[in-house]
Amino acid sequence: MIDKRVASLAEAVAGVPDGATVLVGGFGAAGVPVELVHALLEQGARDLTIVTNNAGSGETDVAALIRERRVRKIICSYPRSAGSIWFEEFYRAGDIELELVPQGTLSERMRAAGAGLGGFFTPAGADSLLARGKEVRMIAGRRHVFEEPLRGDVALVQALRADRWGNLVYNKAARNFGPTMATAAGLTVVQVREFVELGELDPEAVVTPGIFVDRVVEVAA
Amino acid sequence: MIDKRVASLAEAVAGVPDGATVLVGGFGAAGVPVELVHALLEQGARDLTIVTNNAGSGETDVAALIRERRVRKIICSYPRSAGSIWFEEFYRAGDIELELVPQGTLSERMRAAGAGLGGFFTPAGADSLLARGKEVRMIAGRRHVFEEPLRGDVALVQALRADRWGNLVYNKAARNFGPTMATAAGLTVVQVREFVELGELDPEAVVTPGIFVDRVVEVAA
Amino acid sequence: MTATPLSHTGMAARVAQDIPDGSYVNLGIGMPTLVGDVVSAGKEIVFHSENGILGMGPAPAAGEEDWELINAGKAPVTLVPGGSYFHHTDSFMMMRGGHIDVTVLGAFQVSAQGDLANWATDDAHLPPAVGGAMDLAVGAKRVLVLMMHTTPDGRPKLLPECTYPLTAAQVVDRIYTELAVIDVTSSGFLVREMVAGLTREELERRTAAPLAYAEEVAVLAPTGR
Amino acid sequence: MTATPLSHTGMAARVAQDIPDGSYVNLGIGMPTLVGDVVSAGKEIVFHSENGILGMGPAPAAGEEDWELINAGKAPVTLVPGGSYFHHTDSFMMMRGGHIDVTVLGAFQVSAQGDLANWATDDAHLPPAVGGAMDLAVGAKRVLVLMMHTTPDGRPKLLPECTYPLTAAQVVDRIYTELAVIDVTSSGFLVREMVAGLTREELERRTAAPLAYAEEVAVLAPTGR
Repeated sequence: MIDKRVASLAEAVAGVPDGATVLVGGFGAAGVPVELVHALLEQGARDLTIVTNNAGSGETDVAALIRERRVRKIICSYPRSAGSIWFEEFYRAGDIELELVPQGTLSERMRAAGAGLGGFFTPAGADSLLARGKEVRMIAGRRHVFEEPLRGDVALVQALRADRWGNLVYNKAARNFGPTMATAAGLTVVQVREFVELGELDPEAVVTPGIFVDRVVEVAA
Repeated sequence: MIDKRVASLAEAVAGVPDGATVLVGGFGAAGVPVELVHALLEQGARDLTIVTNNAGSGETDVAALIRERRVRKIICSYPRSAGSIWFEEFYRAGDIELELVPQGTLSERMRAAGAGLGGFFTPAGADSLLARGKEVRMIAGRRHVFEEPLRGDVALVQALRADRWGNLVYNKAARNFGPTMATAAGLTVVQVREFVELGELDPEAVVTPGIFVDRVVEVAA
Repeated sequence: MTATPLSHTGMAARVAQDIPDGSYVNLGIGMPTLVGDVVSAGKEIVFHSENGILGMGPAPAAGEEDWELINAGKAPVTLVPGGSYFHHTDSFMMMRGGHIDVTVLGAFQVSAQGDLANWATDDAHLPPAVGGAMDLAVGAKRVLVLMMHTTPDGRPKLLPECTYPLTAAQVVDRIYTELAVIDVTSSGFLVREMVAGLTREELERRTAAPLAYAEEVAVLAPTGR
Repeated sequence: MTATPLSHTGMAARVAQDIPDGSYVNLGIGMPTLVGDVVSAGKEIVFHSENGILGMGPAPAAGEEDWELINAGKAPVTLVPGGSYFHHTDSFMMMRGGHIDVTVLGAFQVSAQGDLANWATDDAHLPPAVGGAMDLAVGAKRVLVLMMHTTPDGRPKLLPECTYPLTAAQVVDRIYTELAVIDVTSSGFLVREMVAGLTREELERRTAAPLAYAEEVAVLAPTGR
């Protein structure tokens, strides 16, 4: 019997160790697993590497993790958004490490980890400072840079609905990084707005098959 | 106004040049764009390179193209199925070239073309004869082989429904290579069982967004 | 000068004229998003948003915002019939893989070789941020730059070589400013259109790289739809 | 010999015993597909098919075949509640990316290092064919081989080194034959179970590589469900 549903947010993030690399879904405010991130704050893991598109805003989610000094390093594409005050303060003070990755490369590197690939060559960023120290190769007359897979110990994802097998569907543009991050972590934890019975999700429209998911928790909207 | 629907199979395959690389969907008999392949036979293009999982069976689709000497080379993972008599005869006679690619690598190489990547390292096949002459690299303690993107001039795909923008949904396991091939060709041609109005397909459940599709033709089941 | 520069809306309208019916278009954050508002109603343009939307429509009416349906600038948008949602990796496959017909991007600097600098300045105080610009710049079939001709303090942004870090080399096809429409050719900048009343000398004073001129330089005028 | 070798179904049943409840499992073409028929009703196992199915169920009743719902061997199957469809590239992401818990594969040969040869023989007459075996062999968390102990003409298939072309090196975890269950360890083959009446000498005569034996070698007997 497969039942990936857990009863509480605390159970959902149980066991995340200090030093873990945590993939956190979301683009802007859409698709951010806010309650899971707060549960992780509560849980207490520190010295984290956070992989996420933005670096948190205001006082919630990733910004709260940074404020509470749980984050050693951020891997992201766009840390500088309106209200990213905690990241900017820690960055200026040299208290947080930043690895800046072009957005498509960020997503593709996680996909490579999920797909069991050893890395890939991309033209994105190959002409830029972000290729410094990396292997660059001319392919079909164009500069490409070699990018390595990016794997998480944990992924925290927000989706719309899940069944007990962990099959997921998402809502509109809140889908964003979720399906890729779910494939790329040792432990994939998902918060959904609603549990449904096995068989209720259309097999043609499941976005993340349950094979990629370890725990799901319901968080009322 | 965007309207990718064409009125006939002949119009759907118009302009495919001699020497073209043609991606042909399907796994076994499921998802094979039989009518489009027959239209291509009719159209007359020759000296083709066909990329497909199997090498045709019996007297239809890719087997018919081979029989009529239109195929210079096959790139596939499993040419030897029950009834692949034409391929086997031409192969033994040295009249057709075979590039054998592990199935996951075949699919991933097309995806790399569709995604604008310059190639990737995969562990699949890295220990095998199929890695001969290719770059091999140890990554994370495991042998990986470098695989190049595989791009088609044309993709022939079968789907279930399309709207005039070329958005597609598929039926069950007939989906197989279709969504990837659609992304990897200069001209993507799709046969569907049914046209639907724009807006009828659920935006959460579109499998191939129309951006990847150039022509759609209706073929009654 | 006696010339009347275009307004931001006028600049966006000029870009919109160059987008063919049926195009798949990605608009960068900032001024480029204006292009979506001024595209002709007679054209069917499919707007792509990097966060997983194809068929993005205009902003919703006040009170109807859905914060899970936002654009790359994080503002609420809508979906038109025929639109679809997909995940980030598929979205960037569209961008990097040459499936987007046209992208309109802002820029800090553009070089005469078409090098684009639009992600980082030399201000070390700010943390760097890149977003999706690099994938778009290398992947879109046509890269249009929409920007002011000079910086707010009057320094040229069209240069022989970019001094800011590059986003991508040799990718820009055409530049639209409040003063001119300029192509990037294999021999450098080529002025296609200039606003009325602007002299070549004035334009050249605001441009740090050599300018060539089309045989007939057209008048760049604010257009209706 | 006096030993009674297991039937194919008996072999498949023995493999099924080793598949934990809740596993994601891919069964290779041929004998491995039998494992799906004999797995305990008390376990919830999710079967994956390389052509884009998770939650594959048994064959449909006669007359209810859907030829767009087939397995890797191209035979009609069904979908269980909770199942889903996806495209080939995503399917192989599951296989290569370490998401499949167990794969059961046939083999021509297995070496004492766990090298697997299951895609090509030395018969140059046949065109080579590989399918999805290489991705599965490198990607599944546990690789189980289900095969006859020797070739039809009696040549050993468990060897010091494979003589046929490799599918993948050092990937096989355990081998199930009609005679024995054998682990691949860092020091070579280790016999865990043998059918009743089979002597070590007889087993070794049918095996070309050295065999070590578990402290207690259990009796390999056909099991019920």
